[in-house]
Amino acid sequence: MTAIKAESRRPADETLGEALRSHGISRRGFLKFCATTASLMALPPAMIPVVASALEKARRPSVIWLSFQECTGCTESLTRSHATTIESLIFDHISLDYHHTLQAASGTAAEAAREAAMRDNHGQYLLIVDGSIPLGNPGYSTIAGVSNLDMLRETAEGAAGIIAIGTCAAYGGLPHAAPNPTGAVSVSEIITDKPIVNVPGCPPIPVVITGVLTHFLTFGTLPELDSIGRPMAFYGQNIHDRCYRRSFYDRGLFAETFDDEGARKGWCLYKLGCKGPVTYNACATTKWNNGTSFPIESGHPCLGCSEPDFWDMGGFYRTLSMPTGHFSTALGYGVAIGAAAGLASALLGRSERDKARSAHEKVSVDDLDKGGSS
Amino acid sequence: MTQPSLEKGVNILREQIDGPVAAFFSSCVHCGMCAEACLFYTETGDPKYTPIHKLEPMRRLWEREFTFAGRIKKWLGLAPPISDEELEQWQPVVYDSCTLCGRCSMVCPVGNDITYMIRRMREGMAASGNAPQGLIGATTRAVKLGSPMGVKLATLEAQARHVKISTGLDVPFDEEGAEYMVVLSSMEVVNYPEYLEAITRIFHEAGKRWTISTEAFEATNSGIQIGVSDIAAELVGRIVAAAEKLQVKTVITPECGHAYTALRWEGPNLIGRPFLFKVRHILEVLDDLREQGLLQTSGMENDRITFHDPCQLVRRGGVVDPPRNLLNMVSNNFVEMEDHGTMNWCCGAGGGVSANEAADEIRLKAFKRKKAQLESLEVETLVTACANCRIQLEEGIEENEMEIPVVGITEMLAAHLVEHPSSDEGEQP
Amino acid sequence: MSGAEFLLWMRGPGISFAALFFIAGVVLRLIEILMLGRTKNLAELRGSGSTAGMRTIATRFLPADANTFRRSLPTIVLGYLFHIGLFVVIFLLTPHIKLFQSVFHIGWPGLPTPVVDFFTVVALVSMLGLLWRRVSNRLLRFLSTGEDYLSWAVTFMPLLTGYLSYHHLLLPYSWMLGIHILSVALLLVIFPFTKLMHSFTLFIARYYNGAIAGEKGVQQ
Amino acid sequence: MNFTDATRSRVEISAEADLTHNVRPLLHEIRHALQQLSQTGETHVIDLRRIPMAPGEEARILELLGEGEIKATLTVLGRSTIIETAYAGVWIITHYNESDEILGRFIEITDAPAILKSQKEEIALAAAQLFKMLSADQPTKEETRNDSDQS
Repeated sequence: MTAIKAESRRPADETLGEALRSHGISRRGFLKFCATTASLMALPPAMIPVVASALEKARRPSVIWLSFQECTGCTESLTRSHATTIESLIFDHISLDYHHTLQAASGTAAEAAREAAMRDNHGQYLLIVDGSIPLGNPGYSTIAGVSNLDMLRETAEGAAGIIAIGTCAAYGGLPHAAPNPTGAVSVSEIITDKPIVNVPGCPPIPVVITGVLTHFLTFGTLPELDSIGRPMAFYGQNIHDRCYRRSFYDRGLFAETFDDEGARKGWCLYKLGCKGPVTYNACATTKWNNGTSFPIESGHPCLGCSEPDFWDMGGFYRTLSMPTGHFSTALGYGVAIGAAAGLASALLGRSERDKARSAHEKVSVDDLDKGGSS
Repeated sequence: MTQPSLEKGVNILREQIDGPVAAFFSSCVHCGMCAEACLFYTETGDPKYTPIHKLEPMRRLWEREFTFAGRIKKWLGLAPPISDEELEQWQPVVYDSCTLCGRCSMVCPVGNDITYMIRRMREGMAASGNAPQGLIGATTRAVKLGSPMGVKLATLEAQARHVKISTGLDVPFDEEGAEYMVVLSSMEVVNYPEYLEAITRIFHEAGKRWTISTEAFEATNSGIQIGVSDIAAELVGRIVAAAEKLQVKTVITPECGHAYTALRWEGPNLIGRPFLFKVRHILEVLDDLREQGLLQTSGMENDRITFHDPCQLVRRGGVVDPPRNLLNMVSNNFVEMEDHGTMNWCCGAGGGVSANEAADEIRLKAFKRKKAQLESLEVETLVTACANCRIQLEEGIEENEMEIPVVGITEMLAAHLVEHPSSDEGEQP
Repeated sequence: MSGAEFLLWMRGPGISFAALFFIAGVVLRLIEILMLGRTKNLAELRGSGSTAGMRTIATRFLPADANTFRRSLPTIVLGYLFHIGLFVVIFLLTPHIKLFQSVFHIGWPGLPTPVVDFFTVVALVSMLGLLWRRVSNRLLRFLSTGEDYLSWAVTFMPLLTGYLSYHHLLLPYSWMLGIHILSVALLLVIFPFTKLMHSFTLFIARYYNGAIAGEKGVQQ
Repeated sequence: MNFTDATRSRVEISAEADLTHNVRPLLHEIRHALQQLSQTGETHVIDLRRIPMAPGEEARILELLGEGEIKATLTVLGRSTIIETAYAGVWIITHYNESDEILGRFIEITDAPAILKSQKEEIALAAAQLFKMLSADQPTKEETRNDSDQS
């Protein structure tokens, strides 16, 4: 676990436990809160008591949310998140000091709020970023006349940690897709000296966003990450491995088109381009829309949206094992090159042999003995 | 007169590379199964006798000069040329321990005809002066004296007189328009004259006109064994000239394996044109006579007998059924060896090995395979159809203190021949 | 470079380049061999060479006889297991079939994945057995060259990495799958210029051998 | 169970519906936990959100476990239901939010779920409050609120 302490308490701040009690939440209510929160963070139920004692002591952090080259889908995903009671308790408890889509203030006042938060909580605030950062030309995306790059650098400087929400912030996402006209890059390509948690997805599952925030709030640390900066708790498992259609894959039963018998019977979508085997996300377990379903359950192959470069994975509907690019053309060239080179080589060989045959000196019995016959 | 040279050898080796050779070298995966099929490996356990390994210098030449990657290797200095020392070093495995028996070619899982390549490899070996002395001597005698053993016409004429004395029948020489022209191996003339008497009687009974050419009675072809096509062609040419001069329909090769290969299969390719006559092995002719009812026998051998398949006749020649048909005519106790027919084990002396003193030791070692085969069968008589095999078998049997007589099929048949009264002597030898 | 980028590069330019190299090499080699030709046999033939050649292509899939089988038992048994395993894995795993389909536009049904998985293990274990024989058996050690070990390694790696990626072992799937494709690319590049080429040339070799024998009336 | 019911009508449930085979292993896990509970008294909790369910599977599990004698509703931060299944010691606890959407569902293997019991801190508080009421000798109605939730 990345050990950064979110000691963002202002002296007068109360802990989360105190806050809940002052809201008139009973002890049973607190237990319910802890159980659902642990579940939200994808922690095993055995961790509920640990969560309870941590939540009891959790302090109110300051949060700054920056949005760059993005579509607001991530924010939409979060604000449409279903578990309003619990989330609101948590979000009530954080101090969202800057979020230019959600905040009422605008213009100079908004920027002033950001600067104030940065100044007051220097070294302690949490920075959330959605959207990628254009490096091609600073003018491609600016906020209050400040380029995304400058704003990120400036705001990251005093942050305790950064959460990159959505595939754009985490890996460049759609703006980064070939040919990447804006020179879009991820947060981690610019900021290298701060702990960064990537919460990719297009958008990320809402409870995954809140789960990560809750983790930070609860334990004051960033969760354990995988090799590309994603929390193991949510991105530790492979979609394909956890897919309820996996047994069809193993039995070799595939939907070949979107309206064939296999599709109707809910067979594996591998051949339709499912990126489940290379995708790590919580979709198969957490699901979407209040746990109703997830794309594969709805009959659509996984796009792999939580993976870097998923836009460029050779096509959403192209089977994972199929080569991308100009494979068949390459084979065509191969045949042509091989035929030409083969012909040249063969003719060379034949001419050597022909030369040898025309230079053939008849061998007689007198020509056999090395040592003797002079 | 020129000297053999590496340059000449390599040049001739280059001439030998063709599609099959390239396909065979490309396909070898070094699985070692050819070794398990080669009696020189099985009887010595020495991996250097692995058939495909015997071709290493030729493989290197092919790779260097006939493959794209090999040319690059050569250009980078990674594929050194063949040296005379290397060829000299390879002489024992290419000549002494290969009888061209072709058993390896039968088992190779990728289908390599290794024997086909060794035959070709010997062309380069001989032209570079790396053929064994014994074979050079035999070849020289074949070309200069007309027989590798130095047998002259006078000897044959003497044998013909013996036949006349014992059977009252004439051995016809130089008869134009005869149906058959018989050629003989020197060994038959010197060591096994029974053969000449047997065919004289059989053809007489069958009422066939046959003849022997005084200009070309020698069937063996050392050129094939040493691997000099120029010489082989010259030797074949003598028979072709005689047969065409006498206008015979068929030339009959004797109980000799490689003579059959030389005349029947290599012959037309050596002289560069199809023959105007047919070439048949004596067993094929006898089997035809049997079918036509022109070969009648009486009585049966009761001895437990088996047949040793001469490699060049059976595996490399395609004469598989005739010996069996003929043996079953005169034997009611004919048993097959465990590996027989096209999978038979060589006697150990073919392909020029018997003419090569350097191979004497290993030749007798290789016989152990045949010895084991014979012992497991417990036969009383061993029949074969190749004088060269027969000498090796007799020598091996004697060396190993076994007591099994070796006979040729033709003489065995003649012993049971039903002879009609027109002939005065009804007595059998 | 992330696993996804690596995988994407391998699926794209990486494998395409390897395939180009492979197909060019194979065509080159086949032309080189076939253009050398075989001189017409002038002897009076006893049978059709081409019929016998085609026949031998088929018959050489089996050992010549029971004794040949017995004499080379480990080589033959391990060889069969390895080749059957390899065949099943290459041609009957659905993702692989989709790959062929993308090139040749024809597909065929695949086997259930656990079955293919089993054959992968069969192929891997028999390959280890073959390697063990190659180093421990006096004859095979004598015959073996660096090329034999190289060919072994480049054949073994795709099987191993395929197995590892299917079971999500060692590395994240994208990386492992990328490495799997890389190992295949390596195999493809090396293939035409090593004994691996036997997978194509053995048909030519068997044909020639069968034809040479068949013209003489020897059936194999 | 509103969403699982909806799922059932949307996706055709064939004979292959429990393909992920979560039903059987889960029931086994419950059986083991019950054994453990009866032998050592050790309790166990299963978070159903952490298991990838095929359509209809969760409903199937609930259906198989059935309903027992106790069914309690807790009203705090939205509704929560605490149901003992037909198998004694196996409880299903479902937390809803104020919009009656499911927040989480747990299977607890225990003699009584902790959330059902009166809480220690609040028992002490209740005693103090009751004492305060009696000493003031002025009865009020508010204090019993926390204990009146069971139905």
